[in-house]
Amino acid sequence: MMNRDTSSPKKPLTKHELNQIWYRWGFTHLSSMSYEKIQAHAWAYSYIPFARKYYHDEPEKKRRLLKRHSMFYNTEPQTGQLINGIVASLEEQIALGNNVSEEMPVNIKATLMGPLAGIGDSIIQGIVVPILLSIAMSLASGGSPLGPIFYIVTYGILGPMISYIAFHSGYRLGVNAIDIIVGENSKRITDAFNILGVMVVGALAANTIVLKTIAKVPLGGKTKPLESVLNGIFPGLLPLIIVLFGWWLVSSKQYSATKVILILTVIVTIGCLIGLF
Amino acid sequence: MMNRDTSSPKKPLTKHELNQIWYRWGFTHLSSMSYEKIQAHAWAYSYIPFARKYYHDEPEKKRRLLKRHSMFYNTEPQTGQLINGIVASLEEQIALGNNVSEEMPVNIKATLMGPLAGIGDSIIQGIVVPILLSIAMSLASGGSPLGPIFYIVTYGILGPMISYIAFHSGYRLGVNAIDIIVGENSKRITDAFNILGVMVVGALAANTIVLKTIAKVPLGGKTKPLESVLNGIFPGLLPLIIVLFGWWLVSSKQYSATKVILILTVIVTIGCLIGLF
Amino acid sequence: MMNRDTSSPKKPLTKHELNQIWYRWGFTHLSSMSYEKIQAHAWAYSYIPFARKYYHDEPEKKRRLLKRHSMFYNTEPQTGQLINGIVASLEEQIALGNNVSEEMPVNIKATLMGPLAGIGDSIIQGIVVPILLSIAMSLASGGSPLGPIFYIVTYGILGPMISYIAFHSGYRLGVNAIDIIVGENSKRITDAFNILGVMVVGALAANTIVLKTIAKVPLGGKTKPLESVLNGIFPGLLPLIIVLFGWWLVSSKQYSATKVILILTVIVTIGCLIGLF
Amino acid sequence: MNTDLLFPALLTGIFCYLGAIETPWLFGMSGGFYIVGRPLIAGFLIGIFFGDIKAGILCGLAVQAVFIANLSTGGATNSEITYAAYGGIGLAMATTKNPAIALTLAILIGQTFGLIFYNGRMALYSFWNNRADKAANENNDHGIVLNHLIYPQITTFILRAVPVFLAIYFGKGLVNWLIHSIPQEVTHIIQVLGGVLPALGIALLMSIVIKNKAHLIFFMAGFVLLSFAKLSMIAIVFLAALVAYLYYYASAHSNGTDYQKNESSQGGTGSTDTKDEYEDDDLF
Amino acid sequence: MNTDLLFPALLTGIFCYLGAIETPWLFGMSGGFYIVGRPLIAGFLIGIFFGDIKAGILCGLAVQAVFIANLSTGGATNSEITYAAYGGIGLAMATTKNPAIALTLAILIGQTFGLIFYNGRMALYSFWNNRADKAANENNDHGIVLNHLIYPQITTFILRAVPVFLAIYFGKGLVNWLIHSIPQEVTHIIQVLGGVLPALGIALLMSIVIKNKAHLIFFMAGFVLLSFAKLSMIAIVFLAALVAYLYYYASAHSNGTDYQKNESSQGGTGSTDTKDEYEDDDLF
Amino acid sequence: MNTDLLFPALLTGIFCYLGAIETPWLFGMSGGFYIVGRPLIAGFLIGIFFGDIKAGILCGLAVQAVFIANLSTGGATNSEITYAAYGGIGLAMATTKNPAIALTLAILIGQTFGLIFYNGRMALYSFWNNRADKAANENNDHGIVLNHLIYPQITTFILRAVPVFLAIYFGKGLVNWLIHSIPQEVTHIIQVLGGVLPALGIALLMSIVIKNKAHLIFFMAGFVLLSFAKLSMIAIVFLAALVAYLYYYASAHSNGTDYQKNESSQGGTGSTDTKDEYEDDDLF
Ligand SMILES: OC[C@H]1O[C@H](O)[C@@H](O)[C@@H](O)[C@@H]1O
Ligand SMILES: OC[C@H]1O[C@H](O)[C@@H](O)[C@@H](O)[C@@H]1O
Ligand SMILES: OC[C@H]1O[C@H](O)[C@@H](O)[C@@H](O)[C@@H]1O
Repeated sequence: MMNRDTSSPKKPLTKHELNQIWYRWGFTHLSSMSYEKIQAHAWAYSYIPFARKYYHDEPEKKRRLLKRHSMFYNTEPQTGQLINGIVASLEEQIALGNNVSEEMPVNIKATLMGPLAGIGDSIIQGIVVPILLSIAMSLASGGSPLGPIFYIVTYGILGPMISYIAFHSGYRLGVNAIDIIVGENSKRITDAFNILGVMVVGALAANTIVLKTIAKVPLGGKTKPLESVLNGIFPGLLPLIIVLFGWWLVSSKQYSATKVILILTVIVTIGCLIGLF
Repeated sequence: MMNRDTSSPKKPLTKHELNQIWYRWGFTHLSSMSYEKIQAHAWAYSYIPFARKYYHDEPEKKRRLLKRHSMFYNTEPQTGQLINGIVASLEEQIALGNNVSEEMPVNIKATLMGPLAGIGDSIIQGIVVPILLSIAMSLASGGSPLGPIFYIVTYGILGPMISYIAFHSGYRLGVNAIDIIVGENSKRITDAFNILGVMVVGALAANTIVLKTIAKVPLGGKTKPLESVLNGIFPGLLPLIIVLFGWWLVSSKQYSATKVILILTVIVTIGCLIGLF
Repeated sequence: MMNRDTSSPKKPLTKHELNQIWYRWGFTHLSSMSYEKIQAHAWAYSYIPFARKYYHDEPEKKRRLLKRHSMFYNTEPQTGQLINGIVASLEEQIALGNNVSEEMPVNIKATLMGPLAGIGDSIIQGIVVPILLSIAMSLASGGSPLGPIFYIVTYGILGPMISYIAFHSGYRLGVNAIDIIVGENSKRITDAFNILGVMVVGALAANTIVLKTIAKVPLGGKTKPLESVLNGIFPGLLPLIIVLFGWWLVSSKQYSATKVILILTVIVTIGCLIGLF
Repeated sequence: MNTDLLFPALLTGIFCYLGAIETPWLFGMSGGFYIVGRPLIAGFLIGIFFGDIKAGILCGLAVQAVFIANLSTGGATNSEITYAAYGGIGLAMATTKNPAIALTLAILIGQTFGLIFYNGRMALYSFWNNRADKAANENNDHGIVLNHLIYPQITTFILRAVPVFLAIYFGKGLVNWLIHSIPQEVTHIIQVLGGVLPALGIALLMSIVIKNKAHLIFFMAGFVLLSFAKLSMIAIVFLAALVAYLYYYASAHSNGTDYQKNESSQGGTGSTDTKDEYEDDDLF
Repeated sequence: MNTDLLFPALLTGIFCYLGAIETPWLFGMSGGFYIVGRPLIAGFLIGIFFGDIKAGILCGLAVQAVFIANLSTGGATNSEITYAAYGGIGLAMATTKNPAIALTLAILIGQTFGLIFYNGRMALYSFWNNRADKAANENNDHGIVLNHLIYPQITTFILRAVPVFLAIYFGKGLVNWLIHSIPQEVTHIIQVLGGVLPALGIALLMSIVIKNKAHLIFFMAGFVLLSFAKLSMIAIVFLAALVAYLYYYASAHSNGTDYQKNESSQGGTGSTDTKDEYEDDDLF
Repeated sequence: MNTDLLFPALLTGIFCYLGAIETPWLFGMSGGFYIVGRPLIAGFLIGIFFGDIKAGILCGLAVQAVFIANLSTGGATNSEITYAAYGGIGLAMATTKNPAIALTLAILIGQTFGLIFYNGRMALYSFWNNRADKAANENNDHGIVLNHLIYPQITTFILRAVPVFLAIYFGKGLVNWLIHSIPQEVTHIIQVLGGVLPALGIALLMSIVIKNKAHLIFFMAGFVLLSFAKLSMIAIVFLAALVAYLYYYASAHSNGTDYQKNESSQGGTGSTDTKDEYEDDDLF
């Protein structure tokens, strides 16, 4: 063990060690989440083997490593592995004694976690999950297990895959990845994904919200169900009105979810009582 | 009354007086329309209460006011209220003795009436009215009063609303509104509305023109109705041909409506006589 | 005949002589095609009457004309008539003694044949022919002659028409046509046609590839045909997978058509044997 | 005196005045020309007057289809839609209540009689305009009211309500006789023509909105979405809005750069953001 | 002791822990929150535990619809979806197996009890965080493992598995009594509400993705493609991708020129080509 | 001598020559390769020759589907479609008239025999080319005619009409025997293969038109509009035209500003207008 002194050339990370950093974070990113630190300690935790490899006889360096990876941190944990990849490449440089300052990983984490949380959340929670779920729900109609199985398989592959690819791309590109993430082109891609998201959310609204009126309207002597009249003009008009109203409450009025639930309950109750729904 | 001399500070227009200018024009814009003056005198008429308020003891100013608002004028009367709003703010400035020349309202009317007639006519007559009517027509099928009632209610709200919003926006923005109307961005918006209009008109063509052939074609021994063959290739091909032909007559040949009616009548007559339609 | 000496003013091409150049190429462009020369000699052949008209007593000039039009040449023969038109105008200038060098036609042929082959092949073979054929095929279903007749008539008009218009546009524009063909705007138009082509090819894939599975899946006790399950999620999923696989073989793996046929045969055979298809 | 016909004919005449472009009483064009003046609404109202709403609406439908894209720009009109609607539907309701008859009469009246009266009135109004001018010049408020509002309205009431009333009240017999002499072939031609004539209105609309021949592509897309994809007009309006927005967006960026060129070129991204917010204000 | 209920209730409690956002065992959020935590999957699993998969999935479907667009951003959540799913569906499966009951219970649990426990736990965790911090400062690897992983997980296991188990095991009677006292009108209201509540999730999604009011045009297009054109979600995703690409492309060119301005302006076409290849790398 | 078969076989052989890519008589490729050479047309014609148009067209349909995207670029071809069509359909019509047989034979012939003859002929033609070159060099018009037109056409007539005629006339027995020995499983495989093989043609088309992987988005949109939205090819062409125009427009503006940069920058709007009119000329 004596030949592993600081002057001896340290070896780069093996594929296995790299993957260890990836899956340690992949498993425990939120396992100690509080509003105060959120994903902070998952970093320290995922760098323990790394610390043992490079700094087993340099306790001060190890301490600095663990400290700088115990600071507040939060991003979307799957797409966000890109940052973990970049940081892994930087920490490796630092450990190998190359000319990279120890502030670098800290700065990069602070700079990138915001943008990646934004784009990651819109894509994962705004687009991928709702779409897969709505397909699964249509497959599950009547109680068929095909629906849940479909979702388990597809997201079970997709989620870890995104995580894996993001991490290794980050590691491969290193700091060059930053340009890609915060650069002009990235803004354009994010905007485009937003457009995609908005259209999909529109379809989702039409697909999942159900509101039918049971009122009847007099039409030339006879009465006709209002619902079929509305359907002739604009199928899904009531769900559309409801969702636009909800959006207005949430975005313009800044109402909380619980408040909106209460308001919707009141509306539905009144509507039911006066024989509208 | 003596304290209302020219030196005394005049009061700005009240909400009521402003609305008076709006609805006097809103009601009578075309009530004395000739090709010579079209909407000219509706201006003078709508400024009578204004003239009485500000110039009741300055007859020369009042005369100039009424004169400059008796000149040829024409625009789309609903969207065009934007101009009336702008001019109202200018006339108020003039009346209050602020530094606005009396040519200003005249120039603004002359500059803006053209562009606003263009965009207003395309939107109202080219998009809004045909769409509402075609929905109303589908609701009215079989003779149901729902159709006309739908149209009366929707346009009855929309028309005056456009007029009201346009007027008050104009008044609020004053001359700044001009940039918005004749500026580069406005050209782009107008162009975009045109694209919208063109697509809607295409749909309208498919929706309202009906022409079916009753000819039969021999097909492998048996005969088959030509209409069902055409439907298999291109539903609505005959209406499409007719409307493109009509468009060519109108836009390239510059034929009048009556001439086109005659030509279509001849074609239909011949087609019927030879057993085509 | 003595008055037709070199000093006498030569007459420009008549409409008939021009059309002769067009149809001589239009008929025989590939009639002696080898990989070595492809459309080379069709040029010489189409300039024989021209040579007789202008150079009947200048054998050296005639020889140079025929030689420079016997060089390797290849483009899409219908859209490519644009080049023939341009060259006809240049050769006419040369023959009339105007200031055009004899290298000009040669250079223009060499410069333009590539771009025009590219855009021409994508439009004719990639868009026009497959679309017309797929309409014809749907008309022919059940064995109706309407299908083939439809194709014969439409392409029989379209093909020669493109050829004719291209030739005469080329002749009219002369060298100015080059800017249009290789200029920036042309690149944009080509790109746009490509987009059109890609979408149409996507539809074509869905329209012509047929692959259905006969496997059954167990679903809550009973079994259900897998095909109807797939159809509920993504109609045409199997054809899509097959075509994307084929595309990957062709474009990334650079496999030959015969190789791909063999691979597909193997896949289908195995699939049939294990009861999948 | 036929009192059964008197009141319906009278009301039809009066509404032919109330639906005119120059009528002020229903908030100008908004409630007059654009609502009461539409053949569909005319059919509904005349149906009420004649006590047969359903027949009225069916006649209104037939006439409306032809005039769906009726245009009045710069004071000029391609067909006098109000005379056409109230004259044609009114006479049809007084006789056979047949929509095809209503349509034929409407076209005949709209393109001949209607246009003549329309242009005649326009000419007459120059006279009142002249007097309104003089009133303005003389500071005579009352004169303006009389010559801009009162006299012109009396003029047009006479020119609209009276002839339409007379045509229906006294024309009934003649029209009845005509209808019964029409051979079946002609009825068929009229029916086919009723389907074809909306093409004129559409063609006129096209000549207004299509400013670039390449935009025929958008026309075809709209056509195809209805005829092939069987989408309704409303759905197509929303899809067309999407296309229009993309068009707007594509042009925006060009102008964005255009603009920045005249300014100093720092802060490209920042100024794009401003643009984005700007769009909001203008479009909604 | 009711062993029939014991194991299903126990398993439901355990999976309420396994589906939590802070659970590590199934590759973090990927397998936990995003899979086991979804009500549809919860319904499937609870169905297996209670020996009635079909009823479980039907309950899962009802609850999933309301929470389709559940959001957890920045650690904050709008409703505690995991308590809601396992508590609501679990209790319903232990009693009537009625989807509407599952839904009502899920909402009640998710918005009250669930949120309180969630935020309580978040507060508690600061305590472990503090200790993990100190461990890092002291180079104490083991301390990090304990305070980042072991202790917090024991905490949350107690806070999730235990109450859900108790609620199902002992709450069955109460819930049964409640269900039978609900008047039919209320059941109807709950049913209607179940259709309306997904609007909340959608509205929250909208407030995230719609950054410019004009983009409501895209929302409407998506809505219309489903409601009028009856396209499926998958088809719409592809069409939306096309629209997004056009949007991207339109913005690309603007920036293209922007960029070239700072460079020398030769080789405009060449640099566009580079751009094109660049697009590939980024998008796929 | 079997005269019943003689004339159909002869005509099929002759049309296999007339539909070849190198045939001049029907306005070159336009009427030859692109019309007579298409399997659908071949089926129609061979149906006429054999007196059973319907069966001919059904065979033509099966073969056409596989070769819908047949390509000939730069003189090279991926399968000899004309031999395939006339050989395959001809032999099938002479025997069972079964479309699946026609398809199998067409593929076998097109990919082996056909490609060999095609490339063999291409090689032979170099000989005539050489002589045509010399003729040009010697100012020998007649030599050009002979070596560009007459001799090559005789060559190809021999290489196409003769073997196809012989194959049908004398191959009938062999093919009949083969057909009856094919086990049912193989027939099934051939049928499935017939549905799958068009994928090759499409894949080749894709490799031509898709120049940027991101453009797969447009491919998917086209696919989805047909498979999900059930639109017809024609409708999709028009919608694709709209998309292409938006793409063109978005690129236009970029270049618009590009261009203006080299000019003086006054009159931005004016020059855009010119652009617009320019578009017209180019696109139509
Ligand atoms: O064109 C502007 C305007 O002109 C006249 O006032 C009338 O024809 C209106 O219908 C039109 O809107
Ligand atoms: O917003 C980023 C990120 O914040 C927290 O970690 C959680 O709410 C995650 O679900 C979310 O993705
Ligand atoms: O590629 C250009 C051109 O090359 C050859 O002439 C043939 O393959 C044609 O089909 C093709 O159009």
